[in-house]
Amino acid sequence: MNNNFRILLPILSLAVLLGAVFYLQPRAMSYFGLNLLFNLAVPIALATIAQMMIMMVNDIDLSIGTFVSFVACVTATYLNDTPLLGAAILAAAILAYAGLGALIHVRQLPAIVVTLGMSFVWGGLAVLLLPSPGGAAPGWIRTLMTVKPPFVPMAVVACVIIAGATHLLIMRSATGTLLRAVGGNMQAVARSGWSVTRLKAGAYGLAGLFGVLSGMCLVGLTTSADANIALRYTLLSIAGVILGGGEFVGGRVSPVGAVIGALTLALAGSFLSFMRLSPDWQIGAQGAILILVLAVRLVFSRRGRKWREAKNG
Amino acid sequence: DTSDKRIALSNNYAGNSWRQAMLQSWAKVGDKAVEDGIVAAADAFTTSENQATEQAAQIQNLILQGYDAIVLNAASPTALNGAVKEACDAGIVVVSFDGIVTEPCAWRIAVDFKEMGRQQVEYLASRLPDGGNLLEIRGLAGVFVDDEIHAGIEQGVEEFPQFEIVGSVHGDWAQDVAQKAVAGILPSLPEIDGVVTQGGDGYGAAQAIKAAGRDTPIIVMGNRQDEMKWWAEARDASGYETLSLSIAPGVGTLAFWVAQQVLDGAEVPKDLTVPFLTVTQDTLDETLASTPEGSVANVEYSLEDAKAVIADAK
Amino acid sequence: MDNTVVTTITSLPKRPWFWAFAASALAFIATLSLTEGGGGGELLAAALTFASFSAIVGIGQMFVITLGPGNVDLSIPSTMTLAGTLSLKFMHGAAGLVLPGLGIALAVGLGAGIFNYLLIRLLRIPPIIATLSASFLYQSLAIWSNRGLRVKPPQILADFTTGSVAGVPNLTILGILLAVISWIVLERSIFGRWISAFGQNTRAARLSGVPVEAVRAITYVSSAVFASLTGYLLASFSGGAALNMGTEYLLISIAVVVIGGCSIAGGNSNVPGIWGGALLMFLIVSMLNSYGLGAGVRLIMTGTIIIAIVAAASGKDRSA
Amino acid sequence: MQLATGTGDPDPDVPLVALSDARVHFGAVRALDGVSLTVRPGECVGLVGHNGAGKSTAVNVINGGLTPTAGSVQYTMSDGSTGTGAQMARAAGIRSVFQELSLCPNLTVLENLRIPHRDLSGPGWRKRAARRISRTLDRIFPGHRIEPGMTVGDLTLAERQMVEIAAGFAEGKNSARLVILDEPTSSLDASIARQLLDQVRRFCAEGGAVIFISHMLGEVFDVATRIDVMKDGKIIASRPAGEFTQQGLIDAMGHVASEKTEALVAVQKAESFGEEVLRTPEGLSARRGEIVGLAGLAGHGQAETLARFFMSRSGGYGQIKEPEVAFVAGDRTRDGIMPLWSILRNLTLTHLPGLTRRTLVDRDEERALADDWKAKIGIRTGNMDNPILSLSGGNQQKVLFARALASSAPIVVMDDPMRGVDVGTKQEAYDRIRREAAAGRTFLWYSTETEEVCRCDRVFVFRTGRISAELSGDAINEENILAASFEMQEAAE
Ligand SMILES: Nc1ncnc2c1ncn2[C@@H]1O[C@H](COP(=O)(O)OP(=O)(O)OP(=O)(O)O)[C@@H](O)[C@H]1O
Ligand SMILES: Nc1ncnc2c1ncn2[C@@H]1O[C@H](COP(=O)(O)OP(=O)(O)OP(=O)(O)O)[C@@H](O)[C@H]1O
Ligand SMILES: [Mg+2]
Ligand SMILES: [Mg+2]
Repeated sequence: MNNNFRILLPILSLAVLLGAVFYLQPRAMSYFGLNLLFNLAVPIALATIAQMMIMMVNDIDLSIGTFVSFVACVTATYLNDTPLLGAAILAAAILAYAGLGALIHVRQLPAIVVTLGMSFVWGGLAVLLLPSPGGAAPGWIRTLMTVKPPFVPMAVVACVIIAGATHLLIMRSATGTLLRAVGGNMQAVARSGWSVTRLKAGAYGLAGLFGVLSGMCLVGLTTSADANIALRYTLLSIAGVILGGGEFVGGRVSPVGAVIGALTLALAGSFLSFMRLSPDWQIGAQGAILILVLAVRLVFSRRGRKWREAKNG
Repeated sequence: DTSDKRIALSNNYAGNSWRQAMLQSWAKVGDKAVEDGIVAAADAFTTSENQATEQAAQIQNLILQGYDAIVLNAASPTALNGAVKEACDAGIVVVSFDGIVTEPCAWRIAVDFKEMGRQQVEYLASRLPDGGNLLEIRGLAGVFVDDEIHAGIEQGVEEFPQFEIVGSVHGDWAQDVAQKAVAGILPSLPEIDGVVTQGGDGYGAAQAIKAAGRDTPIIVMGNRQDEMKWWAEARDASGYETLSLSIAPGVGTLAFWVAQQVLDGAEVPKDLTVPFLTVTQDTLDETLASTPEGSVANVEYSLEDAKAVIADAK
Repeated sequence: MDNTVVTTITSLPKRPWFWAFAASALAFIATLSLTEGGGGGELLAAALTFASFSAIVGIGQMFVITLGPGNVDLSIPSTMTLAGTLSLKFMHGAAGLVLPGLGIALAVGLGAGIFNYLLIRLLRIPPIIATLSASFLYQSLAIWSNRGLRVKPPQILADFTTGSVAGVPNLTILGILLAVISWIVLERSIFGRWISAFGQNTRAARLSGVPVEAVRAITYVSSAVFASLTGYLLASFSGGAALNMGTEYLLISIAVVVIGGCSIAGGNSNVPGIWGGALLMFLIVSMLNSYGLGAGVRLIMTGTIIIAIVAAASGKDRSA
Repeated sequence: MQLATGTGDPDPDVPLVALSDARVHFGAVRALDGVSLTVRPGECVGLVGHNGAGKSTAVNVINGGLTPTAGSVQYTMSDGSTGTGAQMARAAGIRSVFQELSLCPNLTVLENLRIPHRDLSGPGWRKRAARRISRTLDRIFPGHRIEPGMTVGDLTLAERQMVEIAAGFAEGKNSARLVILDEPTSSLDASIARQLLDQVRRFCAEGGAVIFISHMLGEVFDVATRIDVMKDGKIIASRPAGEFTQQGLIDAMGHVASEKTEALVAVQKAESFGEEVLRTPEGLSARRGEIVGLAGLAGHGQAETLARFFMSRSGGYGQIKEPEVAFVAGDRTRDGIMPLWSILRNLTLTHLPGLTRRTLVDRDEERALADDWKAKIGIRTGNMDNPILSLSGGNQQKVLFARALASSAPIVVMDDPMRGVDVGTKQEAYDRIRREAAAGRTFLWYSTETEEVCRCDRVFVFRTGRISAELSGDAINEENILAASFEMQEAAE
């Protein structure tokens, strides 16, 4: 019950924002328009899912932005020039993520520090790979990202697939349940004989995997990479998870919400440019709109709280 | 006739004086053009962080809004190619300047950043024929402009082998970052004879060197008013001489006129170059007088200037 | 007597801040080994000066981070920029206005802190997003108010921020003073207990009579005030406010807190570690620059060193 | 319906688990100091002892969660083979219901079953899990209102405890053969506790075994076939339940339970109370020096009423030297404990303003206060600077008690404060409450134990979030309370 309610808010925010965008710019209400509105949200959605995997086990990842940048650099160079080597590097990066998860748990390190440190490391590797912007997207990724399915644009299809697949994986599957349990009550999981180290490594590994997908998607859209290409994703992804109804601790996350949160963030940017504000205030308006979207939630979460209070007496 | 055409400026960063001067020049020239009925709109759009992804989204939104031309200072020469291609496919004229894009369908108003780096060393060679030790202050790692200017400086050092770069730091094009980085590396460096910069970091370097109690070397400046003022004061006090060079923020207005010309049906080559703005010992007072306090030396371009630049390129 | 000295020394590595200072010392020595010991005084003075800025914002950030998961102040950079911009514009180089200028800067901090808190409290926006959103507004305000024009600070203020007493930079004295006060507040005062209780279990704190809302409000306000003070000092120190002057302090403020050994789960803070972290962040970059390493390698090494320090410092038992 | 009690017919002579001379040391603390114990099929072992005696530690050793420093633990599988270690313990069908709840509040009831029941995976696991848990819940707690799809965080404490108990008894790949219940009834009201006791008896009758830990000796006598008494890490007596008397048991545990207590319980005359000091919108009221009880079935709004009252009398924005109310939490981890702090700091938190001189905490005075209360209430620790989490559950609860009583607040709100406190300590606490009340303090006391409620001067019975009866004087008795709590349900049935 409660879970369903949690997901209603993000959906509502998105719907309101989409309505506003359509009102300001009716042209957006088309196959072409929807694709333009949402296609750059696909890599953000993937990065948000990656962040969600980490937040699911009560950690936070400050390196996802630089990691996606690093992946983008690998994709635009090695994966394009020597696909096998490129794939091996990306696989190693995922393993590195999993290893970090294990290390963080075994040595009881604060994840925020380790990932902060890793953000420098990934950033450094990216700069080494591409000191200057360049590289090229492998053709197949480019094709995949620009394919035009009938009726519904690729961006929307991709978001639905991402949301659906991760929902099945995290919310429905037995393994996903265990992963969320680590966030809810790690001790209980350990007491039942599960290896929390392995589970944490798994969650981090999944984050790495979705980070890799995000980077590849991004290059598919931009056609080339640079070392700073996705720095913003760190904050965007955290904001996306929260907008989607996730919480920092307690394993309370929602993959569908996360994807919707990412879409909302992307849409908020578009909404602003349709408003044609003075450049002085365009940056401030980004803040204002975030505040507004979250304030809309307030009305509903107030009601939600009352409802819960009434229920629990 | 372009009186019903709408032109948009897509800018990826507003967080420094250079970009602010650029936006102001744009507003000044653009508003005038709208008033005069030359174009229907000249709107400026800016994103918060210097990020290609955000700018790509912005360009896509501009496409949706149906602008006829997009003037672009790009966050990345390549990472926007996808969005730029989409714009071209939608029949929109794309003109990039300062931060140019490599997508062939777009126009480029380029500054020879490499030459800007090389000339700094050349100037130092004219001042210090015996050569000496150089400190290089770079910009933001991984950004095109930084790499280009750096390459130019390296080329200059090759050309004038009497110079050696003994230290290199990243100042991220921010005064305080440069000051901090220079202060950190100075203690381990020998005597410095010259400082080569990327613009806007000279004042910070001068401060750090002064704080370390060293003699001020020849610091190549970047046209910031505070730098030039410092330079003028040092000149009056002790005859300090140096050179200052940077790209003028007003280049955006040149791009505006180029876009207007393309929309007007004029035949414009895809690649145009503009000279960067150089301030020498002789022009210092004059430039300083015309630069608002705390801003950047600037020139704005007119339709005639644009036509001249186009004609030159043919 | 001897015994206590020995136990103090052997228990040093267990102190969370020990490793930050140890690593700073190593970086310092490594840098100087390039010049066979020359320039040590210079490097130390520079480190102390620049670490002061990071330390002051770091202290504010620490107050916030101690409140527990999800509490981070992302508006520090833009608060710095806004405070620097408005106060320098107001003073416009006039020596007589130094104190009113400081007042303006602090008022900016106060306002920003209260605004952040209201977003968190009234609109119930998670702090990370509230401060992020607010930071955009502050940045716009700064742009709107002065368009990035660099106004020179009054000479007397510039002299103060770059000056020193008996070889110790004024800024460092100020930074240490603030650190000592914060340390007393956190360790000895009732307010420190309350922050710590808030960070461990907000609900239980409330039920134990802790005025949690006041604690949270004061915490966010002090973070913003520390940021605005730093903005004022930094702008005066570097010859004017720039729109991007705070940018790098976003990561630095978080880094010095966590490197210094503040438990990120909240409820535990550690003031000396802030200075350790601040010195380290400066000295690492100086060392790697001095060795002529490129940006890529430098970033990688910085990250590795940060991780190595927490790995070394993480005795499993960190309770206060 | 058939209960899951393992396969084949259990041989009552082969012990399910055998502990021999197990020792566990935490630093200087000898939590277990040479414990030998065997549990056979069909047995229900009642494990009793004072707070910190080592009961929970023994549980953790038996279920394999803790490896003893010395001694051995051996399990016998249903096929007769033996083994050691946590994995073997699981394979042998050893299940635990822990004192500190070990559910994940973010998961649903059925998802929580997935954690201990490792065989739940693959397609259709949700359906199987839902069936498994609801079948067990129906069987043990008929009339419960728990759906498998409910999120655990939304359940009341009692409901959570029920889920956990059900998970312990539910069938699975390795069906339950020994279920360890560590204070399972501490947050259950009487009727549900009775359902649980019935289940334990049934389970043992069908060949299962149970270790039952409780401070409510009545319950232990009710179900146990054998009672083991622990004291300071040792088992000091182990006899069939019939050979103990309640008093004998208390004596064996080493507490001097005073006969005088009954006298102290004597209810004061209404006239002797002071003026009315509180009245809530729900209709709850209390006078100075009065002990007001809140009764009713668990989860009918008592805790919420208390919390609301507390919030209304204490501010989020300011605290004065003399707080109006102090709170004693029942749900320790959620509402009470500061996990990173020492015992000392946990104890003095509420009274801090009184210990503060010019905003600085007077540490000598703080220590004096803490030492004073350590002695008064008997907190079993060598050093008040030890972390709070090193205390046993009952001792943590004492610290929370002391936290509130040490303050100068004229009203003390207690949310089931005796949860997990041993008999002797309880007795002392009752005395203390009585004395404080006589000195003019007012107590609002919610308890799941009718016996405790009966000690109050006035009782409000709650049903579905409302006050259904106000009892005072002789009217306060189990019958009336039960009648008022059940009225509607009975009418409905
Ligand atoms: N953060 C940045 N990212 C990308 N390009 C930048 C950035 N900052 C400046 N540039 C580019 O560097 C060139 C020169 O601008 P510069 O940075 O020197 O001005 P500035 O230093 O920011 O001015 P000031 O320091 O006075 O605010 C321009 O091409 C500009 O677009
Ligand atoms: N992790 C630990 N670290 C240090 N001491 C511990 C730890 N766990 C338990 N102890 C100590 O071991 C002793 C036995 O604790 P245990 O929890 O087994 O008691 P208990 O009999 O279950 O008490 P209660 O009835 O209060 O739950 C106590 O003195 C306790 O303080
Ligand atoms: Mg600059
Ligand atoms: Mg126990």
